[in-house]
Formats: sequence, structure tokens, C-alpha cells
Amino acid sequence: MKHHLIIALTAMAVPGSHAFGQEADIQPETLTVEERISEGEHVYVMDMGISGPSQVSVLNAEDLSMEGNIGAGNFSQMLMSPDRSTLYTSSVYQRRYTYGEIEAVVHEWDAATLNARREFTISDKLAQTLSQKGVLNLSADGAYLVVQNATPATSVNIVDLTAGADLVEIPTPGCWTAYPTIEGHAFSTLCGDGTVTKYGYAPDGSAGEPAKSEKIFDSDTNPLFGNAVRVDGNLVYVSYAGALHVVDDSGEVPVLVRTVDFAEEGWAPSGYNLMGYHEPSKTLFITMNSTPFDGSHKLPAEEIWAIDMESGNVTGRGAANGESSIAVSGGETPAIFGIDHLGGVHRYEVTLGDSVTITKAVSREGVAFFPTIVATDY
Amino acid sequence: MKHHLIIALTAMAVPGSHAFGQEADIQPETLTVEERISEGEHVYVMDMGISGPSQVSVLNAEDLSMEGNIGAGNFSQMLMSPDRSTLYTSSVYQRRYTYGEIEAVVHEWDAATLNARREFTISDKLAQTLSQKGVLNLSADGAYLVVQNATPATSVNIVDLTAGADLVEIPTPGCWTAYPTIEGHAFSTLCGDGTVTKYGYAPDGSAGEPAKSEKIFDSDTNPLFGNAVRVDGNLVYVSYAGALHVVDDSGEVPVLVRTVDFAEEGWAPSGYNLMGYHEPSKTLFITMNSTPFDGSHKLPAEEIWAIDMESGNVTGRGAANGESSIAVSGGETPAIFGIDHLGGVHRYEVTLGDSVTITKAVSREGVAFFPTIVATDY
Amino acid sequence: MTRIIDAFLKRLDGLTEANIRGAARRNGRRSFLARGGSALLGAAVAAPVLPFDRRAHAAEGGTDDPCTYWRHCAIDGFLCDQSGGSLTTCPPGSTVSAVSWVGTCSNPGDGKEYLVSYNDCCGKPFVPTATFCNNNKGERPGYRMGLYNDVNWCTANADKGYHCTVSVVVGLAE
Amino acid sequence: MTRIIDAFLKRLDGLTEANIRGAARRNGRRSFLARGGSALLGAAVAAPVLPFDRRAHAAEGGTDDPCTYWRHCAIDGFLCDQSGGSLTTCPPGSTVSAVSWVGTCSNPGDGKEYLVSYNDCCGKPFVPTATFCNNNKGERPGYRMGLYNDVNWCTANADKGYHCTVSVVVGLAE
Repeated sequence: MKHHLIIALTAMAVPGSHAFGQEADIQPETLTVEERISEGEHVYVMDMGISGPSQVSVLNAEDLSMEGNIGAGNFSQMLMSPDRSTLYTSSVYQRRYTYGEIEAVVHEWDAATLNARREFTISDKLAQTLSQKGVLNLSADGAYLVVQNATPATSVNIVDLTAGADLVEIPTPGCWTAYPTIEGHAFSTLCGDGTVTKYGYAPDGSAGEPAKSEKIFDSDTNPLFGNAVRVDGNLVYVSYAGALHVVDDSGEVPVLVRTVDFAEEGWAPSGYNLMGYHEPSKTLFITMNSTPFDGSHKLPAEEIWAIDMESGNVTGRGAANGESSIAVSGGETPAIFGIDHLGGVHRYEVTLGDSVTITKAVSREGVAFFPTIVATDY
Repeated sequence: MKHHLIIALTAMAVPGSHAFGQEADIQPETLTVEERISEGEHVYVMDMGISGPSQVSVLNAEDLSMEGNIGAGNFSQMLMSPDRSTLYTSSVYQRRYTYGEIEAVVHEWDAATLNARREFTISDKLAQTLSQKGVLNLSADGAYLVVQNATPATSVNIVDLTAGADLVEIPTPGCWTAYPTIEGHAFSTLCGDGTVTKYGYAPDGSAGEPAKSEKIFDSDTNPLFGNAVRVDGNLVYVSYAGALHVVDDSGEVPVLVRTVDFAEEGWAPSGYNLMGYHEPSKTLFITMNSTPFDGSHKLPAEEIWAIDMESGNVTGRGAANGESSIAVSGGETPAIFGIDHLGGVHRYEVTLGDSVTITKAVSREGVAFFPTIVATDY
Repeated sequence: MTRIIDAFLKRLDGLTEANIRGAARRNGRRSFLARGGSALLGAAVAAPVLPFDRRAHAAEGGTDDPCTYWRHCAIDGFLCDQSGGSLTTCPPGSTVSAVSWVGTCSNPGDGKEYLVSYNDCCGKPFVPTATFCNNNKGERPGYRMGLYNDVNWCTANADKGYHCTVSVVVGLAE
Repeated sequence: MTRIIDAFLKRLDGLTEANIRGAARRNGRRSFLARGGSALLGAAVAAPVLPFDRRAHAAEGGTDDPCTYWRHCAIDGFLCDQSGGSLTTCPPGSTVSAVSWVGTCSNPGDGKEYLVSYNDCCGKPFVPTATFCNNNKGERPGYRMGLYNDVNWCTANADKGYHCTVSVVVGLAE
């Protein structure tokens, strides 16, 4: 809160604060900056900027009221740190806004004060793509960012957070997304040849050879979404047709350990960041639509389904509101936050048990122009 | 129209165009860039960017269809050159879009191809202010840009167009807007002390002493709008109350030569760039509202009035559409283009004569978020 | 097709036509405005706070248009209290503009005239859900810079991006 | 208050729910899509033009939603023909993306399947009055990059700002 006095302004007098309050009962108000958002729980909604800045709106989780925002560059990605103290963004700045040289920038935002703790540039190969979970992630030890590049040739950039600089670029041709393994220095990526491929790297900047799984899907006839979630250590992908593909990537080579074909006839998953997992109850939530066809995989959601990841059964279905992406909170009982294709934000209350209920509790319309990804700080 | 082939893309085949059209009756379509907007007449509508780029929409003057656009920085100003071949913009780019170092940039856009012929940086004291006629102008000989600065201390920046660089900054404390004189190297500015003050400069970068008019208005009790138009060599300002102030700034010191108190009881001017002049018919057009009060001077227009600048009489009134700014075309019979406070654009047809009629012919809604200034290329 | 922005801009400007007038018309020229060229630089920053009505503006005057709240009589911007701040605080992570413009507004609660400093908060994008108010009581072009509301008052800050605007009561008008 | 963007976004996405289906459902997998990982780089640039239906899309199918025009079956972007260009030309002053994604669309006029190159035009802001279409027939995530429509295809150009998208017919699908 700097307060320069501009002394060269001949057009302006410069009254001190004592110039007011001449009358005993009047004292000037104080102008300050809010030190932080409220204590408690919040939702972070990305409004991805195409021609202008991306913007993260920070809403109160209870009533979805506006508590502040964050501005980043074009095509921003977003990641909440595991301890919920830091929101990472990676985005691209063009020198002339819509043309000219670019800089790709990582920001570490204090998730409570909404100040940038730090920013630094990374390789400008950073994928300029719709904000999605597989593009910006933290290594298991929190020391590295794992960043998807696209020029549009694909590679993965390992960013050393201590140094605030790129460590190594690993070519990942024909593959997309990069989910860090839950131990060590490696990530897994989904490839057009139907495999999940694992790449290792080391703090000295060396990278290992790719380790390919067996073919676990067919990108022509049975494609998987790029969006994945970690479920009890495994990576869970979902197919356009509605089958979960559970991949164990802890070993030398990723292995498909299970598929869960949960979609009933006439329903299929659709959306962008379309899944969220609630660990305490082993429940996966996913957005669904009732009219599958070739091209329906991004339709606004009609329902949100709950899947018990132990039994593989659908344990609940609730009416949705045209969501394209969701986030699931922590806590004993989760809340679900959905962002719809018109820019609205919705909070759903969940009751757990053999039968899960999902009920919309609060909505706030028009929060974003291009809503892409949503996160919580709890 | 560069067409790089990205050869490193292992995920992609690179078919030549001959790879298609295997069947005799099929040939691939050609993808090109439109070389220019249509021949004929156009309207340039500024949508001033606050958090993102400013955008100039180029519309066909006849049906207001979209012919292309131009992107600039924040708080862009706009000026059509006298020969209608060049659209100048001056705007500010922030390195991180909403914070960080700034660059103030002048663009010379080819008004037909919508390509930038040239761009260069100028003093970053450039006023970050709502786009208005008094901020960006060309000297009489076309060799210099005359640019309003505000830090918010006010000064005027003379920009040498041949060099593409600042020539001299002239302090203009307590004054606002800078209209070049119609001969020589000088400009006139409107000052809070009630004067019009003239400043000269020379190609060697020297600047003369300010030459102040008598007090011609009272900025407390009878303020003038900053917007002015040239009428047969004189500068015409209008007061909040509705009196034209005609100033001859061709001599050593600006002189008030005439006032025209045209506003009928119950009406007052309102808007931003609220006047336009049609030289062949000596007709001034101005936006008006019917509810004058302290603060009404920016209300959306209810009517557009025509004033015969020889007699000083109001010769016509037409219903408006909430315009905040207008532009008047050249030609024997003018068209008026208005931009309303909701972002719509309206073309008005005019019939001249002892009694002038002003009738809306075409509207196009939603062209801009923050419409500020409008120009024509005829 | 072109409805895009209509609703947005209705918020921006609709109010100018109706609500301002009641409050604004009652007020003539302020003596403050008569001090040729004088104005404020920023609101007081570290002074004690006192007796101003902190009721939500929505409670004021039976309208739900926040722009009609009396202290907004010469505001031109997005409301900070809908952007994560309040009437007198900038949202978290933004900075206070070093300079400001000033209005003289009549408080219907006590009938007195107050000086209001309109500071911009800086360094972040504007919030699209925040209401934009455009009131112009006593407003003047840039030749009276301290009364002018069509410039970016973040211009004197290190971070110059316009975020939102606060309305801070800084004293009695006379 | 929050109506701002509703209308805007309705344009963006409303159509996905209704109109695509008719056309899209009829089409199964294309042989083109079966060529693992292959795709197009840009549309042909200097080749002769021939026999494609250049009727305005609005005339197609009795609807005024331009997104239902058959060649837009996998488009994801603002229409260039509402931005100053046409179905096959970028607006003046922009540049053609050096790379593109591809769709396989069925032309109801002749019953044939065509390959359509979706090129972005680059270097200018998007036009807010232009319609945004989001169709996804045959669309795949970035592991099939040439079929992926959620990246900025201006990324390989000198000027990388996204402006609008064209739908250029480049050949028969088989």
C-alpha cells in the first residue's frame, strides 16, 4: 500500500489528512487493502482469457460471494497446492496482447492474500490450451512442476521450483497430459497408440527412457478423455463411452489393473475437467449426458454421478446444471463445485451412504466468460 | 501469409495438397487472407480495453456488417488521417496485462488492409483516459502527432512521425486536450482557469511560451466539455449548459470570437465525443438530453440536434438511441454514426435544407463493451 | 447474436438515466468545487475511522441499485465492494491508487455534504460480476484533474492495471 | 447483476445441445481417423478452388444457427465469416495458422464425406459479435493432436493471438 504524493501536480492541492475533520465529530475514513480473503473455505474459478488476461475468481464456498481475483496471461492453467496455501498458474503473455513476442510465466499466488509470492518465466513451448488438469502439476516431493508443452509438437517441461527455472524438456511425441507419479521423479502420459507411457527424470536434468504400458485403449474406436484423477495411488482415466480405466503407474511400466464399465445404456460422460474424487468415502464424481453420439463428449452435463470405487457401482445420480467441469472438496462429507458452460458456478451438497445424493444448494450466475477449471482450498 | 511446415511433429503426417483431390472432381479449397476491407465507406468503432486489448471494429457504412478489426493496448486513442488512408492508435501495453512495466505505443494502421504499417513506442506518460478527440491529433503539416499526457500531471508530447520518436514534452499544468492549430506548429488546450492556451513548438524540439486567451469560461459555474471540433478554422467548444464557444486560435493569442447559446430550456448537451461537423453544409451535430442536472453531462443522448453554424440556429432535431459519441461523414450529404452506451452502432440519414432531418436508418447491436469513439473513412 | 454485451452494458449505464438525478439534482455547486483547481491526492490512509453510515448501500433509498448510494455521487467504475473489497477497502492482493478524484456528495442521513475520495484499486483485472457505476456530480474534464473521472487513476502506481473503485469519505465539504 | 455474460455464453454453447446431433450422429468413424496419429498441417494454400457449395450456411437446413452448417462439424472457435473473413479466408490484417486440426464432415448436398481443415486466423483479438461454435465430431485429446480442437492453433505462428477459425474443405475423406 504505497502512497506516493505527486508533488509536481500544479493543478492539485495536497491536503494532509488533518485538512479534513475540522469539525470535531468528523474524521476521515481509512482506506486500506483487505489483507486476505475470509478465513474458511473457498472456490477458485478460472475464466480463461483468449484475447485478454485470464482471471481466477475466488468465491466463498458457502454462499459463492466474491472475495477477490487473480489476473494471469492468456490460456492460463491452474493448480492448487496439496497444502492449499499456493495457487499455481502458468500462462502466456504476448508483448502486444494479441501478437508479438511471448513469455510463458509461472506464478505462485498466495491462496489467501491473492498476492503473487513469486513469478518466473519458463519455456514458451507451454501448451496454449484449454485449462485442464493434465497440463500443470507438482511432483510428488513438491520440488518440480510438470508442465505440458505443445508447439503443437508435444513435450513435457520439468521446472525446478527451487531454482525457478526449467530443468529438462522431455519429448513426448503423440502423447498428451503429464500426471506425476505419487512417488519419485516421473510422470505418466496418455498416448495416441493406446498406451500410458511413463517417463522418469532426475534432479541433474537427465531423463529416462519411456516405459510404455500394453495397449489399454484404442484412440479411434474407444478414446479416453485426457482428464484423469488419482484414486488411491492409481491413475483413473475415463473413456468417451463411460468405462473407467484404472492404471497403476508405480512400477517400472504402467499397468491397467481394472476397468469399470459404469455407464448405463443411453448415458456417457461429457465435459472438460469432468471428474473429481473424494478419498474418505472412496467416491468418484463425474459429469454425464444422456445423448451420446460422435462429438457429444464435451456436451454440458445433465447429471452428476457418484461411483463407489471399491464396488465400481454407481451409488447416486443428481441433476446437473450444464457443467463442463467440476471440483470435489475434501472433508468427511464432500461438496461438489460445478462450473457451467454459461459461466455459472454451482455448489452441490452430498449425502454419503449406500445411496449417495447430490443436490444443488447454491448457484451464482455469470462468473466467467470462458469457465474452464475449478478448484477448492479444502 | 506465412506457411511454416513443422517438420518435427512426429504425431502428424504432412500431406502435400496433392494428397487430396485424388478424385477428379474434387480439388481442395484455397485458404487465403482477405487483402483488404471492401471498397467503399466504413465506420471504425473503438471498444476501449481496460483489462485487455482495445479493439477497433471496422463496419461497412451501408449495412454496418463486420469487415474486420484491429487490436491495440489498454485505453486506446484513435485518429483517422485526413486522407483516410491511416488509422492511428495510441495505447498502453502492460507487460503482465494488468500490472508490470508499461510501454506506450503508436500504431499506424493501413485503414484498408488493417495491417500495421509501423509501430513505435512513445513516452509512457501517455494519458490513460477514455478515448477522446483531444488526446491524439496530427499537426497541420502531418509531420507530428500531438499527444495528451497525464501522470496525472498534464503535459503534451510532440511526436516526430518521420523519426518515429518523441520530439518534446511541453508541460501544460491545469490544462486538458491538445488541438493542433490549422497552420504551423502549435496547439491549443483548454485550461481550468477558464482560458484557451496556445503553445508553439519547433522541429528542433524547442517550445514557445504559453499564450493565454482572456478568460472565456468558468470551470466551476459554466464548464466546457473537453471535446471540440474545428469549424471553418476555429475551435468550437460547448458548455455543459449548451452554449458553443467559438475560438480563433490562429493569432498569437486565442480569442473568443462568438458564443452560440443554442440549447432550449430543458435541454443540454451530453456524451463524450458528442459533436461532429459537416463542412459543406456548415452544420454542426451534437447529442442532447432533456434532463439537465449537475452530473447529467454524460447521459446517453435522447436527441441529435443540427445547428447551422452561419446563423447559429437549431435547424433540426432527431430521435437518438442513447449515444455517447458520434461521428459525421464527409460528402455532400452527411451520414451520422452514433455509438450508444450499450455498445450498439447506429447510422442516421440526414436531409439538408432550411430544416434538417435526422433519421435512423440502420442499427447493429452489441458491437462493443466500452464504446468510446467512432470515425469514418469518408 | 449481438445480445452478448447488452446485459453487461445495461449494468454499466442504465442507472445514469434514472437514479442519480434524485440525489444529484438537489445539490448545487459545492464550495469545495469553487476552489479553483484544487483537489485531493488519495484518501487519508492511517487516520482513525469514524461516524459514517456503514449500512449496506442496498438498504439505502429502497432501491437495489447500488449506484444510488449517496457516496457514489461522482464514481465512475466497478464497485470494489462487489470485487472482494468494501466501500473503503481494496480487494486482497490489489494496491491503492496513489492519486484519486473527488466528489462532493450529500448524505441523506444527516443532510450534510461530504468530500468523497474515489480511489482506484490497481494491479488486477476488473471483476465482470461487479456493478459498474457512472455518476458525474461535479465532474469536470481533465483541466480540473482532481474532479475528472475518465482517467485511470492507477496511472501513478507501479502496477497500473485498473481493478475497481472505492468511495472513501474524507471530510465535510465545508 | 450476473446477466452479463449469459447471453454471450449462450451463443457459445447453446448449440452443442441441439443442432450438432442430427448431422453428427449419422456419421460413424471415418477411415481417415483410423490412420493412427495422422493429421493435416494447414490447408492447401495455392491450389485451385473447385466445386464446394458456397451457399451461406444460414441457408442450410432451415435454421439460422450457423454452427449447424455441415463443414463446421468439428469446429471450436469464433466464425471468421462473421469476423471480416469468409468460410475460407482470414479477415484482413490477420495471418493464417501454420498448423490446423481436421474434421471429417458429411455434406448433405451430395452425401459425401469431406476432410475439413480448421485453421485459426491469428494476430488480432476475437470479435465479440462473431458466433462461437463448439462442435466435436471425431475430436480427440492432444494425443491425437491433429484432431484436437482445444489448443490455440496460432501457436506455431510469429503472431500467436487467436482471432477466429475457418473451415476449409481440403479433400474427400476416402
